[in-house]
Order: sequence, then structure tokens, then C-alpha cells
Amino acid sequence: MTAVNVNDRTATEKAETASRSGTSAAPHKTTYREALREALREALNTDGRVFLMGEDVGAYGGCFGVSLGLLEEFGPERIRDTPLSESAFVGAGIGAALAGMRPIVEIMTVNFSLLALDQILNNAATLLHMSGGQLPVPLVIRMTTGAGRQLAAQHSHSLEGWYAHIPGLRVLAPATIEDARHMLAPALADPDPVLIFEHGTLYNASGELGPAAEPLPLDRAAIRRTGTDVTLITYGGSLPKTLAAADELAAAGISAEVVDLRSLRPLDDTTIIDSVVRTHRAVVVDEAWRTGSLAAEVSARIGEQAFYSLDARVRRVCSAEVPIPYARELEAAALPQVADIVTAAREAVG
Amino acid sequence: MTAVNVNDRTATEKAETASRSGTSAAPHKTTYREALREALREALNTDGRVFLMGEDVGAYGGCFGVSLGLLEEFGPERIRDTPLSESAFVGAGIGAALAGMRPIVEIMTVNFSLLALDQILNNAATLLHMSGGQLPVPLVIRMTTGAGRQLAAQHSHSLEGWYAHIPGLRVLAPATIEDARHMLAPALADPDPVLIFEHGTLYNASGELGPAAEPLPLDRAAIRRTGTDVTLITYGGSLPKTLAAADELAAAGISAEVVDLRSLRPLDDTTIIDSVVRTHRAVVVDEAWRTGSLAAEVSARIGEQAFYSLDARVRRVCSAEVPIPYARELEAAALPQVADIVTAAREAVG
Amino acid sequence: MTTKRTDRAASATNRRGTARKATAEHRQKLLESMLRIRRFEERSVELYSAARIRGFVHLYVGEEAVAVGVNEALTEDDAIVSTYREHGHALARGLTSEAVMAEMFGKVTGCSHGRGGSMHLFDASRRFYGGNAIVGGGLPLAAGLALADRMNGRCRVTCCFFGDGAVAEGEFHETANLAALWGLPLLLVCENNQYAMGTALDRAQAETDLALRASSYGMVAWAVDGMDVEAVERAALRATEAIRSGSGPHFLELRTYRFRAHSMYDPDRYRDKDEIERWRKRDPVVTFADRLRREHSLPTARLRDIENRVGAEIDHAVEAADLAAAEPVEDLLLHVTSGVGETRKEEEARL
Amino acid sequence: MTTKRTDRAASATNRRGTARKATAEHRQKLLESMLRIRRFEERSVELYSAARIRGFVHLYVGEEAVAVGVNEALTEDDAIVSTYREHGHALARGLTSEAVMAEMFGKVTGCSHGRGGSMHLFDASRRFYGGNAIVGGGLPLAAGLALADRMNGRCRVTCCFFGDGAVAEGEFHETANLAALWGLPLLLVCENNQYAMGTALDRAQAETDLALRASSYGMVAWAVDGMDVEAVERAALRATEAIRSGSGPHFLELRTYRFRAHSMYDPDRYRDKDEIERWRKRDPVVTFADRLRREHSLPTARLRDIENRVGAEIDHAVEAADLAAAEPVEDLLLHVTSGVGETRKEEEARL
Ligand SMILES: Cc1ncc(C[n+]2csc(CCOP(=O)(O)OP(=O)(O)O)c2C)c(N)n1
Ligand SMILES: Cc1ncc(C[n+]2csc(CCOP(=O)(O)OP(=O)(O)O)c2C)c(N)n1
Ligand SMILES: [Mg+2]
Ligand SMILES: [Mg+2]
Repeated sequence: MTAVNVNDRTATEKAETASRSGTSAAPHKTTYREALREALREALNTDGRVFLMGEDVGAYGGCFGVSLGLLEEFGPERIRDTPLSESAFVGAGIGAALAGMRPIVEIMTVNFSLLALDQILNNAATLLHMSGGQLPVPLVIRMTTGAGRQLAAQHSHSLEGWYAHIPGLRVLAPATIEDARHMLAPALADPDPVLIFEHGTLYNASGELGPAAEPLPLDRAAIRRTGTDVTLITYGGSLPKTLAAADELAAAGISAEVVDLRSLRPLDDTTIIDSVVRTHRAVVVDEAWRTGSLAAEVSARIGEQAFYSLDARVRRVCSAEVPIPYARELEAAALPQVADIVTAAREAVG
Repeated sequence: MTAVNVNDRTATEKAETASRSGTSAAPHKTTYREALREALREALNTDGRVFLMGEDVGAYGGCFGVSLGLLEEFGPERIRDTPLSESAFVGAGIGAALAGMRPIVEIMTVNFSLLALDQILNNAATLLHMSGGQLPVPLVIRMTTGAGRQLAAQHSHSLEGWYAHIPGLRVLAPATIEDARHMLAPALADPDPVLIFEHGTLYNASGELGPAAEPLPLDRAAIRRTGTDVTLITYGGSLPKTLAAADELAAAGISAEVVDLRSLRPLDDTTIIDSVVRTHRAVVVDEAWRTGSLAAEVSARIGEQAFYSLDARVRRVCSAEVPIPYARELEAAALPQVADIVTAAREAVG
Repeated sequence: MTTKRTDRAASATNRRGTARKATAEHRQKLLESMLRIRRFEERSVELYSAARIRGFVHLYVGEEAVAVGVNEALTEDDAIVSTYREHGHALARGLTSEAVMAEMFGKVTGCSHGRGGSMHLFDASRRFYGGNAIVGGGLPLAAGLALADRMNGRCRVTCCFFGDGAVAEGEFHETANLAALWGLPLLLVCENNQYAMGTALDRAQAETDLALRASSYGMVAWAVDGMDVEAVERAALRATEAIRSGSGPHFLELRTYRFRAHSMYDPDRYRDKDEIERWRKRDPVVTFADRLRREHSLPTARLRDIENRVGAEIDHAVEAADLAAAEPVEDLLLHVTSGVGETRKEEEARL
Repeated sequence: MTTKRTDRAASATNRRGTARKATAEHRQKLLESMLRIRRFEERSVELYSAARIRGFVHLYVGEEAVAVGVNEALTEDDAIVSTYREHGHALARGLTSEAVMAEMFGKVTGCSHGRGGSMHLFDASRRFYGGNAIVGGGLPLAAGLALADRMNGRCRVTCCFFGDGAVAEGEFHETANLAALWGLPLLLVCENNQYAMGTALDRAQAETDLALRASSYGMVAWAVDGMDVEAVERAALRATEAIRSGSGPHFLELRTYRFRAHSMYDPDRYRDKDEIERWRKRDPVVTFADRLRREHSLPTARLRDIENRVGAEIDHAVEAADLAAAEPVEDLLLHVTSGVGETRKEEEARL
């Protein structure tokens, strides 16, 4: 878990934003999980229309402990445990949003979100348009995504790239403690449905959280490390691996720029393309299966928008096209690893 | 509807394959719909393990009339109407396949398949691997896909590219009457799950169907028209439009090669890349929303495998990123049209 | 449990709450509302044949008593979630013939700006949360509307229409349980027209007594004659009164029949002509007009007036829809998102 | 309807079919089978703490009587579809401790070649169609297995295990209706351990009498004491006999309790210590051993023998799993597809 590094890396950025901001919360050590909880707590405290709903968000404390303690703080109406009925409670979130609430729906993991996909695609993403603009759906859906914990084929999907295909949705992937802490408020302020994907390997990531800063706009990618030889583009759970790869590359004399997409829909083409135009080389790192991954979209866009700047073909480091296996070595072999990223970057530069 | 042209275009190919084949069925005029029905009839006649199951496949005759008459011919056990329970009857197809049957499950349209996606992704596509090779799932799922009939946002999805993301599935898109007639038998012979997407605008396409020929292997793309200046890559309901665009381009002195993917998973990289290496230019036509479309994958692969052959950036002609609207002009503006393909090809060449 | 929760005689016995309303005037209003739907649907058929309306169109002919009767129990503050067979629900709710017709013409004056078509009528100002073309897809949404009311202590009812076919979908089950568990102010209106496309109820449901099925979730459920607008009205009033007084979701099974095919594409091969004829004898518009005449609630001139008014209204709707502008193609990408954040707009525009 | 379809006294009164079996030997076999599961689970905890097993692991401690009792009613030809809490189902079905342990070690000798782990145990030769980590996900699949049997006129039963939590999922509803509608030879075994993770049954279900709920689909449904292996066995035998004789699906609600947390990650904050203690008094292994001793079916030496045998078996399983080879990483892409068509293999390999 190199997530601590992630945060060290953003130190400069943080210092900058902190100085811009007037808020006073002192910097403190926290975890990605706690940062998410803090964001929930803030939202619940500041807006009476906000409530959290999902399986085991209450008495259990959230399947990954994110909402621990909130039931005691806000009561069972606003920290609302649901039956195992993904379609119904996601749809209920949509309806409640239509009726003026600001629901935060937690789907335990992306793997179960398939059961609610009809509601997400055919209702949440579509109502505004179908109604000719009458019915915005101010709903936030949070879910855990990704592999890496030996949970095997049915519990290891990385489908956030799929969701990024759907017009009408905003899709976010907080990869840092800052983003875990600060993406929720603007997501709730968005009148349209927002999906937030939390990678399962990040929850325990710990680091310093600066004073509440003016966060980056939701639809901006962040350059987590600057570099000149190659652009490494990634998001979510792959950010720590990509930063580690950049370290290794640096040791080998290759200067890698690391772009954290943050927003998977819309994609921040400007930041991506500007970087590639500078480095002339790109590697996209994405834990999804390679075919039809978000990495394919990023690669296609670079080909479209930076064709004449490219000195090498765009490379993708993705998961093997296999239902993620349980056994440790097999799972590790199926997922993008630091060494794979380093190799791809070296080839691009080489 | 230029589908008649499609078949004219394959005349040479047909003549060739017909001469290779010994079967006797005389060439006859038919439709895409009837060709699908004929394939079903053949499968039901030749293999007692085959049965057709889905909503209204029996008494109603299939929501688009594909299975009309089969109930009378094969009875209600083998032409099995189901309740409106997409998850249950798709899952039942998986179970029946595990128990030795060869089910053909019809989901009325891809729009409703979301309700069965958990079964398709987490069971059908995954059981073989999760069980260490013990449990192949010889299941065929057919469904209608696509827009173009003013059916509005919830009935116009093109999600076959999504399904092509899933390891363990084979995904087919018959675009011609030949393929409508001849893809089912090898799909049923495949021990793994196969999804067949029938574009709603093709059912009424009519043309000559040659004598039963040795069909192209399931995982081969077909060159529907040869050309030298640019490769137009497409599949399914966009093939007729792409062929029409090639006609227009020919009139303007541009020789376009048209590749029909046929198989969306696996993709036939060899045919795609060989063509692009010859023409140095590629346009991908795909009715899906642009971001995260199969067109992105094809574009990324061309960038990866034909980088030094490209004389122009790969272009994509896709649907606008909007829930497909009802109104005729709006719908037409949202979907790829012949003129868009022509423009993209001209730009690529120019 | 059975007797407590299922009361098929409900519609026949409980006239409380409607007595005050059953004036000749009120009954004429019910008739007019049904006639509007009937004539609207007949005109839709013609316009569809003339290719002025396209896409999938599902007619409500034969089922008018359901929409009209249920709507009588709803106030302006209540909400409706509907299906793809929703012209009747929309018109009963007060959407104008003009707005609905223009929608089917794909015009900017349509109730969804031409983006929705027949299956997606919306009117936020009337809390009409629209047609939904996914069978069962409106149910969870309706539960959410009701949940918001309950959380805010608002005394409102959300009414969700769905067909007999929808009862087989998982979403029905999940929603019914959720609504009963949380005691939501939800009126579940099952339009049991005996068929889901070509599939007769007994070929889709192991238990064809749908009110009985619903009652297994621990909610009150009645079966009602859906061909009798006053029976429907009484049942709906009784249910909404109970819901408003806090007794949680109610389920009404309205036994009805669609006189026409499922959609414009349906050759209607799966039904007996005799069966259709039997049900036609119970035509909700004709039988109600007869009843009013018999009971001296409908002078002949009055009926002619109503017919004329409705006819003129629909003529006007067609004319207006015809003349209205189409949504400009340049606006294609409007309403994909609400357009907050300029970056986002640019992004959508560039693609 | 209620009385006909729900018979809670069933397990207590109907001893037909089991009488012949209730020898001391048979009872000892039941005990041994339960003990094997108990000891296996206890060892799993240790191995998990030692990081020899990873991923999600859900223990069956407290619920042993369900798997063992139900399995007694199944023949080799019958099929089982299970959940992620399936060590007990697998062991009762005859999968060896070695194969299951090796699976959790991720070894090639595991019953799923290390690809599945704790949640995905499979054995095609025993018609054990596996663990399923999607709550409710196995239900439709089980209906399909049963459908294939019915279409082929085979007299086999498919048994599907699922939890009380799964009853809220749409897939339960759709499957129950389909099975009842088509009269499928399906045994639905609901392991009602009172909780779905941290959610108590009455916070998830409007109607907590799950057998009653199931009976609303028109199938026979009983609630049974899931802590009494002989009661479970009798009920399962009665149900499978009825299914084999063609009377369609049956639903058994087995009232049981998990003594340990939901998974290795669960701090178990949501349950009363008292409640756990009350249920522990009804420990299915302890109470059954006591009963056998009381009824002179279990000489002390015999119990020791059983304990020793089971202990040795599990020691051996751990050792063997430890020594076994890991699936070679080069084989990662095996079993994604069946490898027919060389092109396809190449394609998968290239990526
Ligand atoms: C989930 C889903 N499956 C299938 C369809 C196709 N379809 C549209 S209407 C219909 C029949 C629905 O029957 P019912 O619920 O009884 O309503 P009715 O049409 O009779 O009013 C079907 C199968 C759909 N729209 N959505
Ligand atoms: C569709 C789905 N939603 C959520 C989960 C997460 N989850 C795993 S087990 C479980 C509780 C299931 O409870 P129950 O069905 O009663 O079975 P038990 O664990 O008590 O044996 C949950 C919520 C899941 N695996 N699948
Ligand atoms: Mg119906
Ligand atoms: Mg449970």
C-alpha cells in the first residue's frame, strides 16, 4: 500500500491550496476511510435534505466501515439501512432526489451495482433528457470498486469505465485522501446524478489532510507528479502503483508525468492532451479488462487530439482478460503491477 | 434501408462459398428476419437439446416476429414463453446449459438485458473460470439492439460494445442475411456463452440467400467491399450506412474498404490491421455513444498495432452523447449517418 | 391473514367519502374524462397510420375507467408514476391533449419537448413523473418519491401504475417489500388487463390472484372491477384516505382489458375474438354513459356537448401540434446534464 | 390458502421415510458430518489469522444441521447450488476437506483449482454447482438446472441454498414464480439465520414469516427448526419425496443462527451478546451429541473416534494443501473460454 506516498506527493499542491483557502481545520493525520466519513458527516450536518441509504450503512457501520458511527449521530431515518434490494433502493434514491432530497446511496460494491443498472442507466441518467429538461436527478451513488484483495471473480470488477460510457452521469474516482474528503460536497451540489467509485485497496491509506482547501473543480484531472519524458495516465486504485512506477523510472533517469483523471466522465481532455503534447509519449494505466476499457477511450482521444505530437504508440497497462482469480499469484498476475507500468513506460520512451 | 445492397455486395463472396459447398438449397429471396427464423428452425430440428426461451417467443411469435410459427411447429416446451423476469429466465438458461441443454434465450431488446446483466456477467461469463474449467456454459442469448426507429431513450441503446468488454463471452453482430442465417449453428456449437445482437433496423432487410455455404469462422471479420484509400470499420446496423457511404466516396473518387467486424469479441485484429496497413487510414463507425464505445477499442488497437502505418489520425463516427431522443430530426442527428461517414473519410484522406 | 388483507368486496361496499361527490355533474365529469381518452386514442391510431406519430404507441382503449377513477382520489400535491401505456394517465391528470399530441408529433410544445414521445410523457408541474418504457422500472422511483414525503412529514400520496406483467419483475417485489417495510405512502395500482403483450396472466404468474400476492408483503390489497369508473374511484379514495392517515402502502388490482392490440405492431394473434367481444360488452365508457342515462344523470344534449367539446379539443390539439415547431436540431445536446459547470458543457459539445 | 400451504408442524409430525434411517449408525454419521464442518471452520479461522487463507471467508458455525440434514435427502444425481457461506454445503455433499482447504489456499489441488477461493467451491462430478458470491445469484441458475431435468423427464431434485437476506432480492421473486409456474423440481432452502450481515430480518422484510411469503407463489412452504439435524432431515426428505413425485417446487425455511460474525471482517456490533448466548444453548452439534448420548446412540468411545478421525482428516487436509502446488501463473488465461477455435486462444493470449 503506497498510498501514503500519494499524499506526500500532493504536498506542494496542498500547501498551495491551503494558502489560498481561509478555512481553519488544522492539518491532521487521517485515512481515506475517515476522510470519506468526514465528508459524509459534513454533508449531513450542513444540508437537511441529505441522507445516506444502503445495505448495512447503519447498524453494521458500512461494509467497509465508512459510515461507522453515523447512525448514532444522525439516527435511522438519515442513516437508512435497506434490505438486499439494489434495484429498489437505488431507484428509491432517484425518486427521493426528484422529490427534493439529496440522497447519497451506497451500493456495497460495484459488483452488485449490476442489479441496479437499469435504474441508473434508464432512469437516473435519462430522466432529465426524456422529460425535456424538467427532471434533474440530484443523486449521489457511492460504491467500492476494484480488485487486489483476493476476492475472486464476482467481487473484483472494475466497471467504472463502463459507467463512464453513459451520458447524463458524472463519474468520479477519488484516489487521494484530499479527494476522498472533498469530492462529496460538489457532487451533492451537482443537480445531476454523480457516481463515486472508491477503490477497495485505498480505504486504509493514511496521510496528512490539510485544512479545508478550495478543491479542484470536479471535472479537472490532476497532475500528481510532473515529468518530461512520458505521461502516465491513471485514476483510482492504480494511482499509488503508477506513482511508485514513476519513482522507479526516475531512478532509471526517466522523468514521468503522472496524470490522475479524478473524473472519468467527463474526461478532462485538456490536461491529458497538454501533458502528452509536452512529453510526446503516453501510457494509460487502468485496472479494468483491456478490451473496451476506459484506457481505450483515453488512448483513442490521444490518437485523435495529439496525433502529430506522439513519438510512440500509446500503450495500455490493464488487467488481463480473465475473471479475476482468487489465488494470490494469479490475481497479482492478472492486475496491472508497478513492473508492468515501468516496462510500458520504458518501451514508450525507448 | 439499404440492406438489399448489402447482400448484392456479398454476391461474389457468396458465389465463391456456394461453389465450395455441396449443399443444395437453391438461392432464394428472403429477409433477415426469415433467415434468423430458418436458423432457429434448423437448430431445433437437428438438436433435441436446443430450445428457445424468452418473453413472447411463442404465442405472440416474438416481439419482432422472428419466431413466428415455431410454437406451432415445436410446441410450448421448446418454444417457451416466460414471464417478465429477465434475470430469472436468463439465469435459467445458464442452469439449463450447465445441465446439458443448448438453450437459446431471447431477450426482447438489449435495453432490458440490463436486468439480466448480473446473470450474464457474474454467472455465464465467469463459471468456467471460477470452477477451474469444470463448468462450461453452452448458452446462446439473442437480443435486438440499436436505435433508428424513434423508440426514444429507454429503447434505443447500443450496448453490444459494453458486452464485448466481458471475458468469457463471445459477442456477435450479424449484419447480413448470410450471417443471420449462418451464425447460430456455430454459436450453438461453442461450449461457451455467445451473445447475438440483431439490429432492429435490419429485420426487414431482404435479399438473396445463397445455398448453405461453409460460413466464415465466427471470429473472422469480413471485408464487405475492397478499397485502397481508407478503411471503414463497422458492424451490425451501421453496415448498410457504411456501404452507402463507400458508394458516395467512390463517386467522389475515393476508394473505401469496408470491414464488417461480425465478431465484437474476440475482435479480428488481423483483418482490421491488414486493411489499415494497406490503406493507411481508418474510420470506425459505431452506433454506440462515443465515449467508451467499441470504436474506442478499435481505434486504440489500430494505434497500438499499426502506429507507423497511419497517415492520418483514426476517426470515429459514433452516436452523440445523449439519451436517444424521440423526435425524428433529433434522433437522426444523434445517430451516425451516411453523410457523417463520408465527411470523416474525406477528412482522413484529405 | 387472507381475509384481513384482501377484501374483494371493498369496492362494492364502501361508499364513504364518495357519496358527496356522486352528483350528476361529477359523474358527467368522469364520463368526459374517459371520453377524452377514448377519442384521443382513436385519433392517435389514425395519425399513426398516417405516419404523423412514430415509435411505439400503446393505447389505453378499454382501460379508461382505471386512470379516471384513480385520478379522482388524487390531489394536486400527489404524484403519479406511470408506464408506456400512459396517454390515459396523463390526460386524466390534466395534461392537455395538445401537450400530449404535440409530444407524439415530436414537437417543442410537447410535454417532454418532443424528446420523449408516446412512452415518455412528463409534467413536473403536475407531479406527473412520467411514462417509463421499462416494465416495472417506475416502481422503485415511486417508492423514492413516497419516501421523500414520509421523511418530510408531508401528507401526500404517490400513485404508481403498472401492468399485470410487471408483477413478475424483481423490481415489483423489491419495491413492494420496501414500501411495506417502511410504511411508505404509496398507492400501487396494478392494471390487470389480463395480458402482458401476448402472454396471458396464467401463463406468467403461478398465483393469478394478484391482490393476494401483494398482500403477502403485509400490505392492504384489493381487487376491483376496473371497468367501472365509480368502483375504481371508490376503491382509490378508500385507499388514499388510508394512506394519508398513515397506514402505509396499498395495492389495488384493477381488472380490466385492452380492446386493441398491445401496440401498433401487434397482430393480436394470441387472443380469442370471443374473449374480446365479451369484454367489449363491458366497455367502461359505454356502460357508464348508459348507467348515467338510466339514472337520469345524463341528458342527451349533455352527452352531445361533451362529445363536441372533446372532439373540438382534440381537433385543436392535432392542428396545434401540426403547426408547432420541431425542437431545433442544434439543441440536441441540451438536457443531457443540467449544464452547471461550463467545462462540462464544452466537453459534451466537443464530442 | 395459508393452512394448506404452510405447515410449521411438518417437521415434528412427519417421520415417514426417515424411520428406516434413524439407526445409531445413521445418527452417528450425521453427527460426524456436522463435526467435520465445525472443526473445519474452526481451523479456517486459525489459518485466516495466520494469513494462509485470504479473501472473504464466511463461516457456517452454528448452521451445520442445515447442510447435513438437507444433504441426507439428496441423491448423487441431485444437484446443489450454494452461496458464499458454503463450506458446510460442500463438505456435507462429500467434497473432501482436502479439496476445500486447498481451494482456500489457492492451490491447484483445490476443488476450483485455486481460482475460486472460499466463496466459489465447485465439484461438477458431485453436481455441486458452487458457491455464488452474489446474494440471490444462484437462484435463477438452480431453476435452470431443474428445468433441464423436467424437460428431459429426469427424476432429479435441484437444491438451492440461500439466506434470509436473499429473499429481498428480485431474483428470489422471479425464480420462485418461475419455479412454481412451471412446476420445477426445485428445493428452495432458505437458511434463515436471522441476519443479513448486520441487518436483522425484521429490518429487511415486511413479512418476517418467510415460509408464508414463499407460499404466496403457490408452492408448498414450511418453517423448520434448523438447529435440529433430524428435524431438518425429515423435512427435506418429505419435500424431496414430494418434488420427485411431481408436485413442483418446495420451500423450506430453516431457522438457524450463525454463532460467529458475518465474515472475518465483521466486528459483530449489531447483535446482542445475550441473543448469541441464547442461540448457542441450541448448538446443533452439542445438542445432537447430547441427544444421542441420552438415547444411547453414542458410546463415549465412538464420539472420541469421530473427533479423532475428523481431526486427523483436517490436519491432513491442511498439510496437503500446504504442500500442493500453486496453479502456474502461465496458466492465468486458461478457462476463460473453452479454447475451441485456435484464433480465439491466440486472441486471448495476445492481450
Ligand atoms: C423490462 C422489460 N421487459 C420487456 C419489455 C417489453 N414489453 C413492453 S410492454 C410489455 C408487456 C407488459 O405487460 P403489462 O405489464 O401487463 O402491461 P400492459 O402492456 O398490459 O399494460 C413487454 C413485455 C419492456 N418494455 N421492459
Ligand atoms: C447482490 C449482493 N448484494 C450485497 C452483497 C454483500 N453481502 C454479502 S453476504 C450479505 C448478507 C446476506 O445475508 P443472507 O442472505 O441472510 O445470508 P447469510 O450471510 O446470513 O448466510 C451481503 C449483504 C452481495 N454479496 N450480493
Ligand atoms: Mg397487462
Ligand atoms: Mg442470513
